[in-house]
Amino acid sequence: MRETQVVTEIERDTVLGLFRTMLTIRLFEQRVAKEFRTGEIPGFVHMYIGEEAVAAGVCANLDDADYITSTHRGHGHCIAKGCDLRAMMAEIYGREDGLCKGRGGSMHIADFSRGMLGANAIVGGGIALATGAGLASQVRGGDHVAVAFFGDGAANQGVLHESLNLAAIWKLPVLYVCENNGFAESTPASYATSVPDVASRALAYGIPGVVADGADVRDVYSAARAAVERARAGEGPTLLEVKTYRFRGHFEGDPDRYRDDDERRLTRGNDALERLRAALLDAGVPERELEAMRTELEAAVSDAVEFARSSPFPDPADVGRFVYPEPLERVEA
Amino acid sequence: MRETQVVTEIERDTVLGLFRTMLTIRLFEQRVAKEFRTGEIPGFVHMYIGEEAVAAGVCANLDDADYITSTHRGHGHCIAKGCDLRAMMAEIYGREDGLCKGRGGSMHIADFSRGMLGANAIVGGGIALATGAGLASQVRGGDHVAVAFFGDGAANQGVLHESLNLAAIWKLPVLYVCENNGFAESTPASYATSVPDVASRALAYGIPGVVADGADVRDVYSAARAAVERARAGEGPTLLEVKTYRFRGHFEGDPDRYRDDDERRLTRGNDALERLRAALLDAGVPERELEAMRTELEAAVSDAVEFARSSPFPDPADVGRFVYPEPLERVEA
Amino acid sequence: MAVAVERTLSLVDAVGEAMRQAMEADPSVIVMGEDVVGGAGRGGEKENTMGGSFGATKSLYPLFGANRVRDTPISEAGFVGAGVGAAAAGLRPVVDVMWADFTGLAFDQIYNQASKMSYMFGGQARLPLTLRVAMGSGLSAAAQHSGTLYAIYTHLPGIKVVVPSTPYDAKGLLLESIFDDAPVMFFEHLKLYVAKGVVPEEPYRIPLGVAEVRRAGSDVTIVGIAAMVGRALEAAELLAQAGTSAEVIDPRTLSPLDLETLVASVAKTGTMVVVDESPPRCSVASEIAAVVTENAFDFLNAPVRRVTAPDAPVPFTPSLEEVYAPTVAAIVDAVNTLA
Amino acid sequence: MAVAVERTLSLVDAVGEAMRQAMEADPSVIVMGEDVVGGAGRGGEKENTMGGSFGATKSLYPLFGANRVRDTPISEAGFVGAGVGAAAAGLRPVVDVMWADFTGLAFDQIYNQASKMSYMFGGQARLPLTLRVAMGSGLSAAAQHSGTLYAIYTHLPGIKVVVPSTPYDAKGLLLESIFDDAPVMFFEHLKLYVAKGVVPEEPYRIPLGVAEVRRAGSDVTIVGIAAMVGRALEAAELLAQAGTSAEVIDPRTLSPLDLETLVASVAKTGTMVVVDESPPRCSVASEIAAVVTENAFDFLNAPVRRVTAPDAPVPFTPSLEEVYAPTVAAIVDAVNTLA
Ligand SMILES: Cc1ncc(C[n+]2csc(CCOP(=O)(O)OP(=O)(O)O)c2C)c(N)n1
Ligand SMILES: Cc1ncc(C[n+]2csc(CCOP(=O)(O)OP(=O)(O)O)c2C)c(N)n1
Ligand SMILES: [Mg+2]
Ligand SMILES: [Mg+2]
Repeated sequence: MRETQVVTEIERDTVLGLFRTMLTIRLFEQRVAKEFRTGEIPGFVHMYIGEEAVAAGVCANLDDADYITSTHRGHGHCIAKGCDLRAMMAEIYGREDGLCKGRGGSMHIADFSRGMLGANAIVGGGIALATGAGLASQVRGGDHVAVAFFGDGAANQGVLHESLNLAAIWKLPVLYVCENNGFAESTPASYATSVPDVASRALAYGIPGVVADGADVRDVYSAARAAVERARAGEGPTLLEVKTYRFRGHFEGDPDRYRDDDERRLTRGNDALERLRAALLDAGVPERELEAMRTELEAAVSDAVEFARSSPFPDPADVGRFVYPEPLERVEA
Repeated sequence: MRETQVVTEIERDTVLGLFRTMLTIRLFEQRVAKEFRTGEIPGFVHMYIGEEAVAAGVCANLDDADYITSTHRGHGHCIAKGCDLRAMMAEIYGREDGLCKGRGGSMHIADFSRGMLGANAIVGGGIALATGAGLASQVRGGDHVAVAFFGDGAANQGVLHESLNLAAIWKLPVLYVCENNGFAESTPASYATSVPDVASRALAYGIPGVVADGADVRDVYSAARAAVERARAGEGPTLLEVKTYRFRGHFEGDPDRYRDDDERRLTRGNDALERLRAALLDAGVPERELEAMRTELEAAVSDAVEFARSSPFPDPADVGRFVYPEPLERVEA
Repeated sequence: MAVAVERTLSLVDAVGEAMRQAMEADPSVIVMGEDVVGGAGRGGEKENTMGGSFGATKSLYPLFGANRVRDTPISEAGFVGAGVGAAAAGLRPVVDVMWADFTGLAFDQIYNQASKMSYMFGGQARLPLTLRVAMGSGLSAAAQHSGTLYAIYTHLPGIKVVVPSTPYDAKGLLLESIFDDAPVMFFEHLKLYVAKGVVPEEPYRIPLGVAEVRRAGSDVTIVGIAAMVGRALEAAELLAQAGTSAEVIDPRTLSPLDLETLVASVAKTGTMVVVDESPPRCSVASEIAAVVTENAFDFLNAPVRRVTAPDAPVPFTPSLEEVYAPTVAAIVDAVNTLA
Repeated sequence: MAVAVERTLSLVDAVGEAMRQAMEADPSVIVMGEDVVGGAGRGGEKENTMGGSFGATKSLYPLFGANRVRDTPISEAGFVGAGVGAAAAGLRPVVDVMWADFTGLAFDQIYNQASKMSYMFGGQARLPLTLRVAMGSGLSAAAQHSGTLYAIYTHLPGIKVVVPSTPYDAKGLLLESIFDDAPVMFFEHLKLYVAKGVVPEEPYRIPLGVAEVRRAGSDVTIVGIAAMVGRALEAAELLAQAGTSAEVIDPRTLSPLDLETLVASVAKTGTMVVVDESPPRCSVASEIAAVVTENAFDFLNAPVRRVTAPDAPVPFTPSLEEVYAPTVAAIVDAVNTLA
């Protein structure tokens, strides 16, 4: 149904764009992990390092008017959907200039102006929301799609069943992307999930179920493209499972004792970013171009950290604000 | 995997037992429908007429130490699991001698002494409960099984997905019986369910999914027997879908305008009770034996109505009783 | 002299009219839920044969069609969650969850998603979602089809809670709810569906957070919620015959709550009875008692009396159900113990 | 002279010990939930690497094995419902739902099934189910990992609600909860997990419905819930320095509630402040205010003051979270406004 693409001249820009997104995520995440250890970042952070190909490959098929919903491990989705790094970082730091004015934090970054309907700390929490965003698009008659990102653990939530059925009978323009990194906290998917491929559950709804290789962003991109095109054409939802790899613990600070060093090494061997870099070099992209990109992005991430650290904390007097939407005048003012 | 049985001498008793159960349900239900029209029965009643083969065929494979959970359309399950007709009828009438002392009514008949863990007015409400009863059996190491009865409409509740997955990974001794009568209130299964056979959803859990013909109680019986044996042997759960037929409206009083007379006629053509009667006569069972059974059961049902009507209503002073389990001494007293 | 003939409607029809007028006014309003059409996909005479459990939506499908009026599978979490997502994406969904008790299946979507979204996302989310539910005892529908649950939703910041007691209010409050940008739980009491009241034909809105004094009085304030407003009025009538002048207040919305009207009344009467057909603990009756006491302690001659259901689920049998919700006699008694 | 060395344990370990002793005492006690073992099915060193989010269950798997200590998939409705069914079938399941907020996903199973089963089935059901959840603000865990929700469960007839504030109480109350035949929601406050307290080694039980006077006083009664007990004690200390003698009461269980102890205290002090880190409306603070006022009106010199969280979800950022739960200063202020 689809083929892994090779790096040809014609798609050079696309692939470089994927690389750029993935590298941005990687650098952003590495910096967050580092800053988290300083104690300056409150709460919990869940790193997306190793899984960049999923967000990048899927979101490259979307524009601002398409919707996504995300997870507790959501920084990558935000970046791939175009959120501003400064405002993201400020949110992670709990500052007034954050995307959610510091009220949400890492697990609740949202940017409605980009169709990013929120990271979600309820496992499976974004699945029905994306279904509803797809419904909104269908009701309005546009060709915009919605994407729900969720993990292998989330795939055992009943709301997935309900949402897949609903999307199937209404042919909603929704892409359900299961990021199967093999674990839900410490619990292996092989223990908790009754079938080897979450994608095979599509059979229960009469919709396409596709497995893509998360170590190969081009595979993810192509699979997502087919599903997005299908959705835009009014042909309904797809369940896309990406086999991916969580390089770090469940959250920063997780001793990760349910895996051993060999396993972690093996996992890190499947680095989509490294592989793509090698493929780009093979295809003749000059190394200095990639290095320049890295330098530029590192600077952008540093700038984001600076921005975040210099942004004020919310005023304690405002603790009761935003419980209900404010009158539109005030919001627009 | 199984064959429809013929009525041989050796299983004559079993088949006559099935007939007896089905006829009891039919007569009980007809009488409830009739008495409901007098206004003496409070609340709502949902008739099982036409679906008797499911409860009878499944429960004939169970004993008192096995568990079932039921639905809003639960009288048939109660009778097939051995509940006392008098105490059932008294419950439906809301009387103190009812199985639940009149607190529950038609939609909440339960008899824990028979492993009947309750009719349930939450659509899909019994599914997780039966899963838990199967878990209890497994933890204790017995070979008792649990059966969840639920409708085609309930099959779209997320808890089914969660329960099938849980039962699959733990190999719980549970039989999930979907009574597909084609409608959830007015909503056709063909509209609301993304696949023609609910049983095909078993694929998503790596467990057997079986379709049985609800117009043929021997087919239901055999399919259930195989699944119950599997469960008792520790091989895990089965999803059994029975295609069945709701002869009456969703509840007594439903104008049933989403079906036309032709459809209702066709539906009633699939009467498992009539078919079994014909088969029994064909196989040489004397008609007078069947008629004697009917007479006897009619009397039992009449007796149950008498009993119910002469039972007192609960004392209003007791409105706050039974919210919490009472100390065991008092219960046993 | 021309006599203006005032049109009367039942509460269920008033609610239906509000939905129809909202859909006429704004194409982003959609309606969904189990059997809100009926016979979905069957076509012809077999379609649109339900209009919801009580017929509230029956006028909608012929006017607005399958794109905007949708029967759902029995998947409360899924379709309520889809309503939340659709609202976040700019629609104004009106979701019928049938009975308040069934919101239990969608509670995560309401509590963890809908109620928190505005706050958690720093005010950028507008969530114009309305959830309609039937509630209340009185039909022998037993424990899983009779709960009120409005106390639970009143506990949740970020949700508005509406409890109309008349057809007039139901229409005006539902229109307001649909066009409010916050999620609203709209409770329709089963026992109020049928009785008719005057309802103007044109669309109108009643602001959320404004109580209505149903009967003026000077000796005692009786607050009634939903179906209990009627019982409070009956009690007031009996009390009047015995020489006690009761003021009856219908808060109409529990969140926001019109504290001012309640305090002003108690400042006048000096005593208050709150009638709520929910179980007592952490109930709206308790909330009103607590907040009114905090704000009007010096006016109170006696503690605020709560007249509630017992601390029990709703029983099936009529002999128990009749004494479950507060009776008129219980209200009168409570007032008399204050004197 | 022999000095008895008293053993101290953290609350999380006290809870773990209670589970272990319950499992030793009764083979029908099982424990399940997400990651209560950790590394399920991995074997060897990789298994039993979690013991729940906070390590409470880590001693159980090695002792009782995979039949009685089970990691579940992320399916809160499914495994809580299975717990209800298993309890109905005679087990005593202790189900870890991680955070109170996640009970939203299982709310139907708790509300429509567990809480109503005894009543609805006329008393024949015994449902010895215990649901353990972590709750509370203070870790910047944000809106979906910080809610208290005990008010909601206190509203539900048929559920018991336990809110320990010390390791000693946590152990005794959890043992009692596990052996109670009604469903119990057992709330463990995140901020109380680590601090140690004296906990006897042998099993013991503390009856549900008996409050504890944490500090005797004569001028004002301060009621604190869970982590708020500590803040109430701190406030009492400050007040003492300023010459006000505060009595601090820890209800320990909210359902049943020990009204007698509360009323007795207020009869002595004449004023009461209730400290609750939940949003105010229909809260336990409101309930206590209402019921104490109803029963002790003549003793009260001022209205019962509720000191609660604002009417808002829990914010992420420390600058807001710090002022979310009632502060010691807010408690002192509230007491001073009563004077
Ligand atoms: C409803 C709910 N249950 C449990 C949790 C606790 N929890 C947070 S992340 C997580 C594991 C999620 O696994 P998966 O869906 O595979 O996503 P991953 O972390 O692997 O990206 C769990 C159990 C939660 N946040 N929400
Ligand atoms: C959770 C829940 N949602 C909705 C309802 C209302 N309701 C009662 S029966 C029913 C249809 C059930 O259909 P199905 O499961 O096919 O069972 P059947 O009535 O056909 O036996 C509905 C929607 C309910 N009781 N519970
Ligand atoms: Mg995972
Ligand atoms: Mg059906």
